[in-house]
Amino acid sequence: MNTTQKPIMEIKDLRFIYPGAAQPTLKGNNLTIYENQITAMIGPSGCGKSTLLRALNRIHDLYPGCKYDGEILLRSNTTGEMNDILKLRKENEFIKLRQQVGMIFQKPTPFPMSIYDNVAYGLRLSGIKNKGELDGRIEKALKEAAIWDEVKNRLNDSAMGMSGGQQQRLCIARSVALKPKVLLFDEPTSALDPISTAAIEELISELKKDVTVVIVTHNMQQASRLSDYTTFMYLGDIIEFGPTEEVFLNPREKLTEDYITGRFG
Amino acid sequence: MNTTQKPIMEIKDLRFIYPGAAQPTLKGNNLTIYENQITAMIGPSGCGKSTLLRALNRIHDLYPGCKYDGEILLRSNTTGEMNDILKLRKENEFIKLRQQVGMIFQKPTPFPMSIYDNVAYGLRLSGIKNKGELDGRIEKALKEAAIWDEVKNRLNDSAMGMSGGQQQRLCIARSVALKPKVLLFDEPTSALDPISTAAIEELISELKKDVTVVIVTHNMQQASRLSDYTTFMYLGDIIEFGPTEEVFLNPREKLTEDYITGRFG
Amino acid sequence: MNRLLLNKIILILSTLSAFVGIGFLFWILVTLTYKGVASLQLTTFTHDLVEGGIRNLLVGQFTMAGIATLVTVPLGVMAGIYLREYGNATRVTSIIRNLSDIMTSAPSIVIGVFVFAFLVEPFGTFNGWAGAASLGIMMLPIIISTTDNMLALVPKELREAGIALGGSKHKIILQIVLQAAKVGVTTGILLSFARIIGETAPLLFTSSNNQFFTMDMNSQFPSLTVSIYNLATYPDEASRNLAWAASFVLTAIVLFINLVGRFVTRSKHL
Amino acid sequence: MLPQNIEKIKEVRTKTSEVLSDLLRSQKFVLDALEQCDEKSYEQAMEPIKGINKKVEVIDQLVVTVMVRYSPEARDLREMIAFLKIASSLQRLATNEKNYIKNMKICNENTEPEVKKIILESLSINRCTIRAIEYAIDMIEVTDDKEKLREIASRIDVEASKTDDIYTMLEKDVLQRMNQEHMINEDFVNALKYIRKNLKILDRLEDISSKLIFARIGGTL
Amino acid sequence: MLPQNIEKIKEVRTKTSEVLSDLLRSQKFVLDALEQCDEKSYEQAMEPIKGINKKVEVIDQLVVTVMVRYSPEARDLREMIAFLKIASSLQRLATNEKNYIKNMKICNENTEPEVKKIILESLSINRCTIRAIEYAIDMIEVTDDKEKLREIASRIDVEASKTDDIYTMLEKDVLQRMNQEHMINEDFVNALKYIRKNLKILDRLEDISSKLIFARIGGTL
Amino acid sequence: MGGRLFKDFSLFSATLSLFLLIGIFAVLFSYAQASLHEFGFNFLYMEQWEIGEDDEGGVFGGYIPIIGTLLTTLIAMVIATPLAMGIAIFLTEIAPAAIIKPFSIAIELLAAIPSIIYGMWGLFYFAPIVQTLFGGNGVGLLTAGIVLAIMIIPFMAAITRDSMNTAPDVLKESAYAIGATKFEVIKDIVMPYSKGGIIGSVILALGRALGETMAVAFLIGSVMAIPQKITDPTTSIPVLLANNFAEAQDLEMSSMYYLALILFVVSFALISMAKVYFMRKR
Ligand SMILES: Nc1ncnc2c1ncn2[C@@H]1O[C@H](COP(=O)(O)OP(=O)(O)OP(=O)(O)O)[C@@H](O)[C@H]1O
Ligand SMILES: Nc1ncnc2c1ncn2[C@@H]1O[C@H](COP(=O)(O)OP(=O)(O)OP(=O)(O)O)[C@@H](O)[C@H]1O
Ligand SMILES: [Mg+2]
Ligand SMILES: [Mg+2]
Ligand SMILES: O=P([O-])([O-])[O-]
Repeated sequence: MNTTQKPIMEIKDLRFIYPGAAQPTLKGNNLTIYENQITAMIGPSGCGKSTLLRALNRIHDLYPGCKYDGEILLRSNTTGEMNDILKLRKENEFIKLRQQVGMIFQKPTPFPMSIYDNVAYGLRLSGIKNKGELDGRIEKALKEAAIWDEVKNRLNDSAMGMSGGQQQRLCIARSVALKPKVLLFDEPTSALDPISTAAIEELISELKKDVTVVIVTHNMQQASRLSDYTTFMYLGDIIEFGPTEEVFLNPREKLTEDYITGRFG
Repeated sequence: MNTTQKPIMEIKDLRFIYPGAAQPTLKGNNLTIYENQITAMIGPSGCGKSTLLRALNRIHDLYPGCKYDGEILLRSNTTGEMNDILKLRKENEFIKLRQQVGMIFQKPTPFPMSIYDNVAYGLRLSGIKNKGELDGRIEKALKEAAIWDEVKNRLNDSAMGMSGGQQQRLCIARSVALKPKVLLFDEPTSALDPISTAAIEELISELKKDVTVVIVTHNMQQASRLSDYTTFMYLGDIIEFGPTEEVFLNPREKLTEDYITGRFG
Repeated sequence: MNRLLLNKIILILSTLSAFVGIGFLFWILVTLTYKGVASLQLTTFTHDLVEGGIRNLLVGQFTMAGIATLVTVPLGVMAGIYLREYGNATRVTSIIRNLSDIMTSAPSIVIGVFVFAFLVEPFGTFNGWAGAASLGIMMLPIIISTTDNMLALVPKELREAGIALGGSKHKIILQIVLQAAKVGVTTGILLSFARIIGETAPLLFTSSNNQFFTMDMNSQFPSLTVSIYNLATYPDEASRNLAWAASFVLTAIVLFINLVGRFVTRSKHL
Repeated sequence: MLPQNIEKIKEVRTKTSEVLSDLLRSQKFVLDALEQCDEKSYEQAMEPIKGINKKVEVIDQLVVTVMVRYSPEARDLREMIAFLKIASSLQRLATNEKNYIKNMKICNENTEPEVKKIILESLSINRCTIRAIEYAIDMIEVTDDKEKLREIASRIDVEASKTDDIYTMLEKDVLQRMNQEHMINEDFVNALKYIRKNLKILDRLEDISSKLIFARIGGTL
Repeated sequence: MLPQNIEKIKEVRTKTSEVLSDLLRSQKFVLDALEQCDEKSYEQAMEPIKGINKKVEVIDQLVVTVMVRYSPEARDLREMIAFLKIASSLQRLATNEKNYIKNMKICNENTEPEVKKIILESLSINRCTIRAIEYAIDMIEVTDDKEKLREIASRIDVEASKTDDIYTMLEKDVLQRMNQEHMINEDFVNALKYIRKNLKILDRLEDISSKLIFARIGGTL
Repeated sequence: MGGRLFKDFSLFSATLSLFLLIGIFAVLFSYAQASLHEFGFNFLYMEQWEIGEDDEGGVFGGYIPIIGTLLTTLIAMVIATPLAMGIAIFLTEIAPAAIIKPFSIAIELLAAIPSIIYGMWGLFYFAPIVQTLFGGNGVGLLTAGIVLAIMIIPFMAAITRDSMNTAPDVLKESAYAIGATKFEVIKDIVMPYSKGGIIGSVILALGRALGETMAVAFLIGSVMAIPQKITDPTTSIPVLLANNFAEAQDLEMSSMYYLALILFVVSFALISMAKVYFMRKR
């Protein structure tokens, strides 16, 4: 962990209120996401991990009435400036944001189409129509997601017939194909068996060469072995943030330590 | 782990075939379950852990057409003899068996009735009608399941309104109330958050004073911290069985070692 | 042991009732087939009612049901989409959803009465449009609620995954959510078609019936079901036999569509 | 956290305390022996450290068990690693102690009075060692109070530097005397050398204290 | 298992190998020095062991990292614990080596020929040590082949017992000679004592080999 | 933008069904005005249905069709409910796996057969049997009730089975695991668990029976008379509408609308109730 790491996203005093909720779910969080690093979020159920993660590509805004306060800065590719994504309003701005900040969910979400089309889908949305270019990008993405060998002979089969672990890797390929800057994972392996889990973890740790990863996980071992930075959240607050080894070996806060050593609650 | 441990169940050359299946799911397993010990079963998904567990109280027989081969011996309370439970045929024999060998499932299964009635249900079935005796047994069971304090003031509320962890402990209380000799757990915490999980684990390790526990788990850490004996299964075979510490520190089989160290498949 | 005996008795009774139920099905189907096949002739399909055939009736019934379907399906599917995708569980959405559910089970005769009031009475004559309209009104809520229910089965993560890839909402609805629910929605449409094709009550005084072959929707329109009702009550054997034949054909069509729907659902993986 | 786990961790602490107590007893016997030049006491001093190797093995095994069964994290992990390291130090401590006792047998009725005097003077080092061991035992008990831990650790350091000072003075003294008498007395030199063993013991104790700080407060090993 | 984890475990092995190689170089220099009575070589021999303490700290830290981040089990856990223990042994090895070199400086141009002869004879012990270190390094490389591991371990044991025999012979020799000449030559006694340091090094190497057996084959620590 | 248009069209479609419902209610209500005005709530228990001189005015009371509707429905429910429960229990808890599938399909097909077929079958095959067993002239309350029962049984059984199937296997297994018998599991676990769904399905079937036209039209006899015996012919609201609506005039027509309104409101209420139960299922 050297010191040349560059922030790619910065969360400043972020408050978030779900529509109709009396209390804010996030209460003024500050966090820096470093480029090409894996940042894990851990914490007890309901502490707001998913809420924070889902703010990072504003997927919350699918449902009306969510209130944000504070700033979420994302570094621009072109200018290198940090722009506040909470300022976005128009649908095509959102679309651009989400192409840069992709997301993978707990349950694999293959679209009901062929394997090929699953990966092609996002590419087509982003305006790529040329068959040759599509083929190339799709092969590359599937290779990056370490699933090419398993599917190359059945690209036209339905994606629904794959195993859970394969589906999850396909979803990763689908996101990766868009060359996002940041990938958000919300408990990507909690629906998978240990062997598929290992494959996904390996894949994620490979991915960080090209993208920045933020991962929410219930599994502390997973956070500790996979991530470079770890954030511990509790009741809507970020209690501790630091290099993973520090957080797991020398947590600064008693709350973090109690959680990590299983003496919580 | 001293040498005075007495077997309470013994599985001998057990083969099991699901109705309509071409291949046996269990292919001649041998295993000894020791009294007042916790025996964990681990192994990759689909290796037959649940199948073996569910043979131990013949819950398979709810669905017609299952074929057993071999012996499953259970020590009799009265005579101390080991009787083959695969010889049972009559419904009331099954009922008696299941009262001796209880079962707790992955998802909590509170019955759609009050907390009190949930625990009373099994007791009433077993013929206890006297209100005073019921009250006493129920309080005792709820205490043993470490949930008395949380529910004593709302025994007449519906059990459906409790949290997942509480529901699971209620289910344990319900089984414990019948004073079973053996309790079978099929991934009892995989639907729970880490904090509820810790509470259930503590409870199980308390329970072993009074009952013998067999637990299937996907979580190897759980098996290693909770159990006295561990069985590793693979493709319907028991690959290794021994004291937990031995299995996790010095596994005899390479397959076991690979699985435990996450180098599997 | 008392519990065990009680257990036995109840189980036997349940089994018995199941066989009674299935017995009736057999009884109905067997008599229907027996009478129907016996009364069927080649001319039954090639002649119109006036000549002792059901050609015009089949065409009329399918025309009305077909028009109803063509109009209702887009409306119903779009309504279902609104309820599930845009409505966002607001009060209005849930009111519409509930009322539409209730409409599903509204007595068919009342719908006939309603349509009569504004499509027959004002024009002074029974007409095919009125028949199609009453069938459409019967069909609409069914399609709305199946679409709604099928869309509800699509995991919300699938939509979010689409959005997270940079799709706009209506594209995701059309290209992914509807795709995922395709089989269910199609089955729903098929089944609701099977349901209205066998309806009689709403047609009695909307389309009424016509002995002759016609495609003129502005006049009384031939209906298979209404004809069955009429024929069955005629005293002559020939009419009754034709009624049996028509019933057999109708039942065969309905059951066939149902079985197809079932088959489609089974092969769900695209 | 499962109670059995906490039990096991406590057992590791207790066993380590026990070994330190053994050393303490041994040190006290040696002190007695040297003060009274009582040869029997040397034997007594050897007694408690005989079992230490076995006990250290037990500690190692306990730590392994905790690691295998409970995959400890954070504070628990630091503690287990620290105790594994401490176990190695304890073994060294026992060896040093044994050597010291063996060597100090030179101090008996036949010992030259001058040498005896030096040895008697060196006994303040032993007293420091005894105090330091006592502190180390105390430290194992303190699991949460960081202030207190740091305070005890600094007391151990104080004892260690006191012994350094004492030794330096002793050495100067001896050299001066040898200078005055223009001769090199082998016995003097040896006595100094044996006394230095005691300094090593204090070194190890400082080591143990720093491992305990790692266990309880954190940092790097 | 994540590749980073495997990397880290390999790094622990490599670092341990490195330290052993340092010791090996040092031993070889000492051997040269003693064979040729070349004082400069002593300095050279000191060089490689200077950095060992630092390197051992790095090993410790790596093991801690693996433990924190990967919660290893079974073979991996055994290996990490073994290397933590080995790290402690390496420190001791380095100390022994240092002492040995310091003491062996007695062997220079001015050394009495008789003593020199004993020392030269003792050099077969050094050769055994060198071989044993080489074996230990080999052993670290062998991760899967249990037969080979046991074989190498037994070779280390052989070297250790050979040195014991050699030393016993040397001692008998010296005593005989002193008996014949009816005098106690301090230099002889000291030379023997210093040579014994080398035996300690072999002791430690046996220790390391048994820890590696634990890591790779299992059993108790 | 396409998105906007898409959304607006979907909103339009959704409100359409709302307007339809309101429209039906408004039409029925306004056309029933004349009768409502003339007879008010007395309509409910007036027995006469007499057309006045020269087709002018007349006295119209809904008592007979209302009673006929209620009685046929009552008979149907009394017969259908236990049988449907039995079938549902058989399908969820008793039938061996191999039978469940074909049996369920059969039951569902039975539910899909158009009502007019039941009517015809009932008229030609069932009425004679009722006549020989219970007397009367074949058509009448009892025949209509029984055939209505046969018609709603598969419907009720199918929904009840679906509700019962929502009781998770593990829940049942955990009851077996503490020594319950099959009947006890059904009674204490499955039924309470799916209580809402079962009650809902009964009410829904009730609503169906009330509004059923064709099956009853063949069998009830269509006589404007109060039945004295269970085998007597009478009429019901839907049947009266089916047979006489198109020819009715003025006040009679309005009274028919009044009847339709009553039917509509009652079934609306029943179905709403059923929905509440379905929603309370868990
Ligand atoms: N759509 C919503 N509307 C209102 N409140 C919500 C919504 N989603 C979540 N919450 C609340 O926000 C809080 C944080 O939820 P969130 O899903 O972020 O937790 P989490 O840390 O991801 O938990 P888990 O580990 O269970 O996924 C919870 O108290 C939850 O009840
Ligand atoms: N009812 C059944 N009929 C036929 N085969 C079955 C049935 N249930 C399970 N199997 C098969 O038996 C094998 C073992 O299943 P089992 O549920 O015992 O595995 P498991 O070890 O418990 O796996 P998991 O960890 O996923 O729960 C699997 O291959 C599975 O497909
Ligand atoms: Mg979450
Ligand atoms: Mg299982
Ligand atoms: O109302 P019907 O079902 O008889 O048309």
